[in-house]
Amino acid sequence: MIVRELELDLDVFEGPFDLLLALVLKEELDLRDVDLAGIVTAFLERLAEREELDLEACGEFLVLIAALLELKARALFPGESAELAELEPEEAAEELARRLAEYRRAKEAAAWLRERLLSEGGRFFRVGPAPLTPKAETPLAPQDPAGLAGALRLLAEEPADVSLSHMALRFPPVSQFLERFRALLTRRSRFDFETEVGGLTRLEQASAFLAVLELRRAGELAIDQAAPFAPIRITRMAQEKTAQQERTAAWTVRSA
Amino acid sequence: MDRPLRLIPTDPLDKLARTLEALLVVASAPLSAEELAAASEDDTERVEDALRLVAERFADGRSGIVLEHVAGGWAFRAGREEAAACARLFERPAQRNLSPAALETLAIVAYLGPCSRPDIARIRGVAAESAVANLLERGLINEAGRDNGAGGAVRYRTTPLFERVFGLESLSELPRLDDVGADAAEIRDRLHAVAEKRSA
Amino acid sequence: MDRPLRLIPTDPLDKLARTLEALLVVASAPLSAEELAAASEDDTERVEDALRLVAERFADGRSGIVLEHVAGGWAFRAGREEAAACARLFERPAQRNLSPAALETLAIVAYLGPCSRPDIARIRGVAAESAVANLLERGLINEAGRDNGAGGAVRYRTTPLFERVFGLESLSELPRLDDVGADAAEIRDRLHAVAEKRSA
Repeated sequence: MIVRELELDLDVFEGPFDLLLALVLKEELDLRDVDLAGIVTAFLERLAEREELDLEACGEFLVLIAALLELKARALFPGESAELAELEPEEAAEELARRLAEYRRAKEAAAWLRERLLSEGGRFFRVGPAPLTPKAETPLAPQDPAGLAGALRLLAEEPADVSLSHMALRFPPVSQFLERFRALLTRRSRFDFETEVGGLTRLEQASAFLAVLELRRAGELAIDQAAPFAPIRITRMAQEKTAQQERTAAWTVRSA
Repeated sequence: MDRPLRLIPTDPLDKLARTLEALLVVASAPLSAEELAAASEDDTERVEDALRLVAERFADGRSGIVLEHVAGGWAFRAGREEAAACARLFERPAQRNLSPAALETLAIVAYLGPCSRPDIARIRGVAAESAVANLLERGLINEAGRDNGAGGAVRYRTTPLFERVFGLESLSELPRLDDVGADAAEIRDRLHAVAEKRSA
Repeated sequence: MDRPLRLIPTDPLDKLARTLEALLVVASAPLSAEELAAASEDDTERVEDALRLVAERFADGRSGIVLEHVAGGWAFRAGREEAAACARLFERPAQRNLSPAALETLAIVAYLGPCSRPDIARIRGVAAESAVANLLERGLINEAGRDNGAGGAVRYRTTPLFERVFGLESLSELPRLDDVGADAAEIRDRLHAVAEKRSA
């Protein structure tokens, strides 16, 4: 299964995955309009048609879709990317472009080699020694034992850390908002979500909202909203103290 | 004073050509003109002249054997017309069925020079273990030290067999991939422009 | 009624002789007349006739290549007059250095005592097949039992030749590696720990 030949039928795009990638890279297609979940579904459907699991294709797909998700996330949070990653937006763009160009170059080179292999298929030659040749011996010059010690020392050397910073889209920890809202709810029985998160970045707001959902799941608060886009109202739920403390402990462990 | 040479009844260049034929038929890899000169105890220029004589003698069509310049040296191979018979002899040509993953990995190693498995994985976006093991087993790549000289990842480079299988005189015969390069520059510019717009 | 055959311009036996030349130049073992017949899709008798044609073409003296009939069948060899040149080709000067892969593998076996190929691969982070095969062929390591008695992987240890090449009276004369570990067990632990980090 060849991932880049995956046929897609999305609202804004119809054609092979490879073409979609090219259009996105050239910004002829706005990634914000592309339904990435649709691509995932198409891939899974194609995968299901096959009898066996194609790990190679899965790996390739995962990397491509992850790159697209990263790009889309950046597009959805404009102006904040600088705070999100250690890299400046220009550096991040540079890095992404470099990686994608390198990937495409490797594909081109592989295609050339494949053609070359086909055209050179008629060339046969002997690999290895001729049938009637005495076996050649190449004696080894005297060696220094220090070379052995040196080789082993190098093997024992700590490897340098590989930096993956350019890959990371940092989300503020949810736990930070859990604590903050719990503290708030001990002082007040209700508050408006928008008012509390007003000054924050959109990513922080997203994290804060996840915290609210989690506290609701734990039964610590109730959420209500009069209408779509109306203010979200948070209300403290009356609870037994011990149960709440237990859950608090559980959360601290899970979000650490 | 050249007298002693005149005692040799045959054309000396022809004699040298015969020696080269012998060397080429027993060699297990292409031999450079220098290696041929050293083994035949003659000078490189004369070896090159004699090689032309050998090439003529085995010109495609006249013989089933062909002399070719490949992988930085000279070697005999079977003529293309005899490919079908050779294929029957070998049943499964070991070097020919390369998977797309192996070809991509091979391309990266050939173009980027010595590079490590993590390098390859970074570019291909998938782990390179099995492709690398496959290429090593076929003798198309081999180890070439480690990253940073020290305890880094093992690097790989293509072998002379790679050049032979792909019929290349040397790696410099690989085509340039400029078109893609230009494309990349364009993409980079556009991404830069967007980045500036967004951070403004 | 034979008309169509007359359209073939070359002597078909000559064509078969060319095919045999090609097969013999790519073969790595002598080929019997039957094998040659199967590969050239012709019959054995005609192959034998064509072989006489090839033998003539490469008669000693005319070419540096000679067709020889040995136990297993037919093969090309170098002409006797070219024996000296061929000997020079094969008697390469002593190799000055071991490849980095071979040196690493040898260091592991020398310092850690008998170890198996999986062991070596785990520490080096790459497959050990070719490095081990190379050292075995050079006689620098040899087999020393198996992991966990019978069923396990073959273990290797260094040989007396290894000690001679490295100028050591015994393995206890290896340079100390106190900075890595006090004894083989400690060094092994350290190498495993680093290898794990490297592959992470």
